[in-house]
Amino acid sequence: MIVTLSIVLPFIAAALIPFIYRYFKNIHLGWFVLVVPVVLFSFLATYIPRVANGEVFVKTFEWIPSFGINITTYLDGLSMIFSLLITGVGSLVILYSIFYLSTKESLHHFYCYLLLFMGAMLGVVLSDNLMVLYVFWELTSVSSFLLIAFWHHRKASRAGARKAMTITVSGGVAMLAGFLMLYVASGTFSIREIVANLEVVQSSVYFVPAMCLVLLGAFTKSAQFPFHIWLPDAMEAPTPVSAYLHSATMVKAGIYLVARTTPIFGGHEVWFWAVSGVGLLTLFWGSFNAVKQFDLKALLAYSTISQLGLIMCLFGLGSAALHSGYSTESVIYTQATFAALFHLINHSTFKGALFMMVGIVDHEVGTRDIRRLGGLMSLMPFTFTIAVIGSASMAGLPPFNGFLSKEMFFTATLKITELDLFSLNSIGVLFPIIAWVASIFTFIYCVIIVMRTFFGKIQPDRLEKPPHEAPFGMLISPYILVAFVVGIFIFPNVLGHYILSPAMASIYPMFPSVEDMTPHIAAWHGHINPELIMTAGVIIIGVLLYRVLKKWRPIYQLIPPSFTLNALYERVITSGEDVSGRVTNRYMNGNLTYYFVYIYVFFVALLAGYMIYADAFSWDPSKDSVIEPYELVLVFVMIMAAVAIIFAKQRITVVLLNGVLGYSVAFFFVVFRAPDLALTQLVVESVTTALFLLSFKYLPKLKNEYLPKSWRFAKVTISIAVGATVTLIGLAVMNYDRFEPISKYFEDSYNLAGGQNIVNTILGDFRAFDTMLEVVVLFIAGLGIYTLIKLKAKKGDADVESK
Amino acid sequence: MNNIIVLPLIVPIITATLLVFLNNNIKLQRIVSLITMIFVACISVVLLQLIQTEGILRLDFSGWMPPFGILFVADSFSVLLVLTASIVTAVCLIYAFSTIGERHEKMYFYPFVLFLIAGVNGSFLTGDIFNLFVCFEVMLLASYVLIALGGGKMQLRESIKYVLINVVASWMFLVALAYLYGTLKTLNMAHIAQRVAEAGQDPLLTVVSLTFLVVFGLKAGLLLFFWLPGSYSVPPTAVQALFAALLTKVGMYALFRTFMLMFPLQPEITHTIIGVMAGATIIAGCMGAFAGRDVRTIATYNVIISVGFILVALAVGTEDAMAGAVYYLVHDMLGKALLFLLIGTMILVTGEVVVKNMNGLIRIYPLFGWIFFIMMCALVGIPPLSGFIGKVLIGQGAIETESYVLLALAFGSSIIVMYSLLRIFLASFFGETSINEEDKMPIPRGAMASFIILAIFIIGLGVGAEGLAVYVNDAAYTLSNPSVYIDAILNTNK
Amino acid sequence: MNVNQLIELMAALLILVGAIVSVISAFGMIRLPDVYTRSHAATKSATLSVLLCLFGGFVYFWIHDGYVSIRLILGIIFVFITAPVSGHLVCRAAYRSRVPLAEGSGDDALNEILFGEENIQVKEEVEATLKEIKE
Amino acid sequence: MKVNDVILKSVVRGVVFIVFTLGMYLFFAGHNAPGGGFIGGLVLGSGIVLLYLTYDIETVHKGMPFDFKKVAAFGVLLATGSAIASLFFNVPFLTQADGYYNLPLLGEKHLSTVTIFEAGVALTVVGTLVTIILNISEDE
Amino acid sequence: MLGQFIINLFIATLWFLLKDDPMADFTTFMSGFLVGTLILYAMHRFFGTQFYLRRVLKIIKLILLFIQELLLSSISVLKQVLDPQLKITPGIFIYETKLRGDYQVTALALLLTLTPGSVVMEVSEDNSTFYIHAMDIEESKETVIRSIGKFERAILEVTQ
Amino acid sequence: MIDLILKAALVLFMLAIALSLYRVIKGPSLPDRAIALDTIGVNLISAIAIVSIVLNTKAFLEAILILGILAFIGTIAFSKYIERGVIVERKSAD
Amino acid sequence: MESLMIVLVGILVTVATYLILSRSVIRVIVGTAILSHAVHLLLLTVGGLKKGSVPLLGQAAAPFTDALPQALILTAIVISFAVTAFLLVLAYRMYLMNGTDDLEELGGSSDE
Ligand code: NA
Ligand code: NA
Repeated sequence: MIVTLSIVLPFIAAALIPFIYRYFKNIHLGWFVLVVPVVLFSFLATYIPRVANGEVFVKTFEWIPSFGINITTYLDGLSMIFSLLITGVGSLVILYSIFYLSTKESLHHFYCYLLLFMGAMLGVVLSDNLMVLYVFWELTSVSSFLLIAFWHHRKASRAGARKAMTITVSGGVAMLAGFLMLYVASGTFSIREIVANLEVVQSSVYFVPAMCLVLLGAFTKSAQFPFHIWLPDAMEAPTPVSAYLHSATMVKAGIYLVARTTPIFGGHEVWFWAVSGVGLLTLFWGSFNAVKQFDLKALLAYSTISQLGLIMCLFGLGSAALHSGYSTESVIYTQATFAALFHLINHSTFKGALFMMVGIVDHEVGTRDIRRLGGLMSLMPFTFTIAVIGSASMAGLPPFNGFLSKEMFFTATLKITELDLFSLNSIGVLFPIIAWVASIFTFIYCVIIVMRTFFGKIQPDRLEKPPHEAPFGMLISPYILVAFVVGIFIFPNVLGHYILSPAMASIYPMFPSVEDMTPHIAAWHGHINPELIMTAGVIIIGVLLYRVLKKWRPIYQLIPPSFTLNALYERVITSGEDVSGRVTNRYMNGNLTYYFVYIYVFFVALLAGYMIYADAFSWDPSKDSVIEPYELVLVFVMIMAAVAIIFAKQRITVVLLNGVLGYSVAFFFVVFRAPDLALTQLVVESVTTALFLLSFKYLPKLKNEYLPKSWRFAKVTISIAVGATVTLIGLAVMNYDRFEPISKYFEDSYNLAGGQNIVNTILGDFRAFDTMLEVVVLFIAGLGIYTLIKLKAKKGDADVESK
Repeated sequence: MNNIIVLPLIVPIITATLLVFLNNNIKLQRIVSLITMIFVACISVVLLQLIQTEGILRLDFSGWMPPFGILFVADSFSVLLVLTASIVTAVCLIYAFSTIGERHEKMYFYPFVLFLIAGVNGSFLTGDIFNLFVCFEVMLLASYVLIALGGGKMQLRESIKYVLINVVASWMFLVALAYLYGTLKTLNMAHIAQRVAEAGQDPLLTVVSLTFLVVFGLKAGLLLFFWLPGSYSVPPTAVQALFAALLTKVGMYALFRTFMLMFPLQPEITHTIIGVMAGATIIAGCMGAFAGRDVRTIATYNVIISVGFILVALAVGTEDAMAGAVYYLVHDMLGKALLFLLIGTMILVTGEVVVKNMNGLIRIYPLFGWIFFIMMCALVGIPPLSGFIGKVLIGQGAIETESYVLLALAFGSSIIVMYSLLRIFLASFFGETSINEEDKMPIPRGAMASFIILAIFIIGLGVGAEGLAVYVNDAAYTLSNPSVYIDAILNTNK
Repeated sequence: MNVNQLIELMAALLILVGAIVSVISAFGMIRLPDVYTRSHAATKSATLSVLLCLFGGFVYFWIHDGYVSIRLILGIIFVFITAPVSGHLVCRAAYRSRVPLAEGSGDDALNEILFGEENIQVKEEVEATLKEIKE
Repeated sequence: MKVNDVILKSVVRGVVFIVFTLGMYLFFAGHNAPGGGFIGGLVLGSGIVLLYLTYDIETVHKGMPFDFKKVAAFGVLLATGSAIASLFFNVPFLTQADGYYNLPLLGEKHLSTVTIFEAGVALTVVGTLVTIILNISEDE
Repeated sequence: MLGQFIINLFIATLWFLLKDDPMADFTTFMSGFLVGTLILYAMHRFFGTQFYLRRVLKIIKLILLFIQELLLSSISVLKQVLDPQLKITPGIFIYETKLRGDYQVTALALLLTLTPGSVVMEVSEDNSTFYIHAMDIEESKETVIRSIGKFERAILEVTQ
Repeated sequence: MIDLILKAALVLFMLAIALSLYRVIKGPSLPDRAIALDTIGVNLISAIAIVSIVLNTKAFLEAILILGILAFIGTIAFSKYIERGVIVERKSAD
Repeated sequence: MESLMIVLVGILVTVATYLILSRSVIRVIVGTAILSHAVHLLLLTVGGLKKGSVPLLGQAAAPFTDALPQALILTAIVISFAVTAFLLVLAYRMYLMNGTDDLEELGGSSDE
């Protein structure tokens, strides 16, 4: 219940924002907002011990029970990590934002979106029902969109927002499809229930497709290669947002999803390769690209991508443990997962700090371009400290928490090569190699952050403002984070025991012993192990490469700008738009004749096509009534008249010939015993002809229609095809006499309806409703004609609405 | 005997006719027409309740037993659509009050709208295939007039195309009816279903059903949507919204009835063809929406996309998909009406139609902008708004039948929907403002009211989806079990 | 063959005569040189044929069924009265729309009275119109 | 020389009564013989059109000062009204009542609400037909 | 006179129609006609003219004249049509009539139109002059002018 | 016998219609076409009368009268169209 | 006769389709008019031709020809008349406003 409230609280707060904003103009809105995450964090923190004891908190509220969609909140170890991150980092970010954003900004929008996001994010991690999870998932995309576009007067903000929304929502849609497959396979939307009945899901045809689709959702959200391209553009958002959404929380929703669904999919080869492979690739690609960035925030964005790849990769490696079920051997591989969770937290701390640092720099000097920065160390010593600690941790140096998790990462990559599974013993060696290379790049860009910003010469003329240290308030949050960076290094096992272990239990619910899966974290293992050597190598080679950065930087130019993923994305979009536009304009050219051609071609292709395919044609003239000679002559007259219409050059001839046809039809009504029809047809035909004549006063004369030969041929072909189709089906229909007509009933019309004219009793009684509506049709037409003529637009009569 | 069933058709007709005598009293016309629509909506609610307690209701006109007479049949599916149509119409009327202008109002605007809705409601309710044709014609005639109302140059140009295509479509309908009567010798839909079942839907009957597919495909904009973009962009906004909400829905309704009730026995042929058509429709709609630069173009192609989307459900044909289709139909009527009202208002206040020529509207019209945003999210299917549950259920159906291509197209289309609407939102609502606060043209109150009402419905339908679930499930059950319908018509003696 | 049958046969023959007259007059419609002469064929012979036919029918029903059809009588009267009016109207219209008399026609007493003053001025116009009508 | 329509006018003056009578006849005959509201209405409408053709709008309007679109609307009301009357008698919509009534002067007559319905149909047809033709003719 | 006859005719028709009896036949109509005649006779003084039946004979005579002309003219047209030579000289000529009343002029015009080889094309505004198209102007002009006097007399007899 | 005669007559009437159709198609002038159409109408009257006899029904006798009326109205309309371009005049000419 | 009628219907439809594919609105409208003739004949034919007498109880003896298609055609005739009338007026109003009745010239998307 209270867990549920923690989802609802941010939404309620968001709803109250406008009122608070209106009545407390003098106080920074952030102070009110800050209450929410702080309260939630403290409250969640009280649950830590119980969750650590393996308790879970479940509560269900019915939403759409008819379709199995209920709001089930579920707090376990995994949710706990994320909830704490969301509320904890959330508190710090809001605190930071109070100093970062001036009251001139439309804060009520900002905090409203931020609270929406917070609620949505909590919803994602606390929901058990896949559909509800999806609801909140999309809501995070939407609120992220709004936050990125916060300064929507800037074109780049809008573009970034659009890209982020497009990619993440696309992924979300794929994920939805995956969830639905899980539902169809398992019959439930509840993750717990699915996990409880794994065999059903795993044996269904939907298993692998569902897995891939869910991963698509996770990868897009967590900015995994090649979907990462939205994240650098999302840096257009205010820095607190970048720190919060695009580094600490939202992008980790994908990670959460992978962790959450590991019990379902983990252990499958596809899952292993997809998650760890994509993670590894992302790790490398992000770090490699971070080095070339000039904008500090862009650098951090690529760094985030890289780090997310690292975590993802670890989850992939950890899933191998599930392949063969629980055993002492398989437990070893769970350590990768443990490392993932550990790094997840570490990353939030140092990356949050770094983002805030960049925000401070940006805020105080007005630029984030490292080519314009430099020498700020003496002017901004506190900020410098943050940068050094954060970067060092990110680079994987002791005595910071990043060192610990990075070591564990190396361990995991090395371990995995020993596994005799998924052909890992051959190509598995790529894992440690790529991980190591990526770490070198990571090291380099960490050095860049510190050196280029704080060392070297200061260039005051290239800065927007004279640099000075940030106000105290802005430093609080990063310092708290930095404290964690250091604190976790010192007391990693507290975290391991209370936070990480319970989460391990959630990821490996079928593994009985949590203790086995909780390794002892230590900075020094008492001997020099390969991981340590790798780290040393990273530092040495990193420093070397940084020194000669200018020499090898041109390799980034080797990939022409038009070949980057971003360019590819843009090109797909623009050429997609271009092609779509051209295709659409080509066939939707406004020319009615073309439309008719499409319709007729479809008509013929479908009906004649199926007639032939199904061999439905049959013809039996033996049951036909006799043909009298005069009927034959009349048929001949009609055909002549009809054909003559085509060649008629004067409109009056056309109309008169149509009249001939109409009169002939009337005569057929006579011959075929339909007196009422004959009467009506005669009058209607005459009136129609009269109407033609009347309107000819306003219509132009017929022109000779020049037609190219091919077009004329096409017209003739289509016309004959349509006529032939109608005839073919008609003949077959005539030969179909399985049923008695219902009209026998009407032959008792005198007794039933008191009339001797059967047709008239049908019209006036049996089917009087048709007649009534037909009268209405006639009336509408009459009134419509009156309106068209009498109430027409006058020249210069400007319409309110027309443009 | 349930005379109440005929009220959604007859009341609008009678009030429309009466309004012809009151042409100069515009205020009275407004009030009467609005009250009529509210009344019809109330009647639909009552009917919906009645159906839950008494099962499918029918009204045999003049008391002639089916299959001989004409009858109206009210099941959850049809009445839900009637209800939504009435609500949408009422809202569009409210919008029209403040925007359409006296000149249009004196052109019998309200009577024509009422005739339109009468035709629409009749099409939903009728249980007789020929009467369906007649109801279509009532609706079409009214739409012919409404599209040309005002007689602008472009309007007339597009309306003649619209009318001509529909005349050909109506002709095809009659051809289909001729084939139908030539083979099955009956017109009552339940009786048709019964006879088709009796004959085992042999190839010729399938041909007949395909003829109907062409006809209703044309009306629904299923693949044969060529009439739609032009004709949806020229009439006054309120009319555009009505068209977008109602016209294609009637065709879709007829398709559901044709292939779920009357000719359901050759799904591997008919439903496959529908699936291909729906897929192609989605693709074409997406291309149009993707490339669109004119707000109206984007909106109309969005209509086409949703047609394909909903008919994926028909192609899939499972009970889940039916439920999804019903939800989505209701959602789409509300959502598309709102989309067109909003877009029309954008054009009204800026005088521009191209996305990039409008900027920063949200600064001047914040509420307007946010409603657009909500509408956009709803049309994309972002939960918990109205498009969500329908999308989920249709997707579920597609998965159950392993129709992955359709699933991909349907779900993929929502990305294009989002992209295209996002284009409008980002370019026109966000960005710098080009209009001064002083020069701004106020959005009429009535227009705002109509947006808010629709937005509330859209949110309500999403959040409160459970509220409709009983009816939707009933509708889906009836759709996927034709015998329920047939029994209610032919095997009971009331 | 009794008297009734004989009368019925006579009626049928009357109809046949009407049919023959009709064909001949239709043939006249093709053969005669201009619209005015053709209108003679239409207004007179065709009218005669229909009157013969209707009268035949009237007699037939009277004799065969003892049924005196007012509708047929009315029809006869109607055609009888209106046919010449039709002829008159069409000829007048033709003339006023300047459909020329056939080549080799004799006097044209109407030309001067109707078009006298305009004849010269609008001669070219007339020719244009004629062209259009004739194409 | 001005057109002298004396022949046409004189003949039409007589002929138009035949047309009207036929129209009325067809209207009433419909239930048992060919005819009915539609055809009756069409013929009556044709008769009015004949008058318009022969004379002119002003002249005819003097003789028949109706707003024909309201005539049509009235027709629709009559047709729908006769149908909706059934609602008040708790019988299915559109149920027609009929019976034999002894009327003064006319003797025993078969009267049916169908006749009211058909009258509505006929009026609509007449009204619409004339509205259409008049409006097109008057357009400029 | 014509008025009286038409009224009588309508009374008869009404009578016939009001019978609305499947057995109704010509005798019903005749009885209606008879009733009408009686009514009219009783009232003919109100019309200020003589009782119309007196004219009936003359009318019948006129009608016979009509029929005769129709037959003759048709035969002449048919002859011309079937003549392989087709030797005709069509043309338009003028005829000045003594008649003035609308109905008189109309009746004459109808008769003339039914006359062999002639169609009345125009009537002058004062109803005085007929412009007649002749199939073969040589032959028709004589025929027409010969018979026209006969027609005028017959019409006058009926209408005065 | 009678039946044969009647059917022969019907064929003849249809032939007459066919011939008139030629005039409708060929023209050359509008009045030609109008007359031809009128003739077709008149011939149809006869044809309907004959069919009524052949089918031995009185159901089509109204059609005869109606066709007569319509042919007449049609001819008036055509000739006015030809003569004045207007079928229904707003005001009387005088 | 039935087969012949169906063929006739097919020919009428062919002609109508050809006309509908014309550029001139007048031809297209005439095309639709012919379409309706064709479909009325089709409806009549599927009910069976000459299979019974005129459906008037008083005047003929059973079997009667199928009356239901006749009633349907009657409705269809009236509706098609209403539509044609409206269409004609619309066509000429359109012509007066747009200055052309050529569908090709009337092309162009609504975006202009
Ligand atoms: Na729509
Ligand atoms: Na038509």
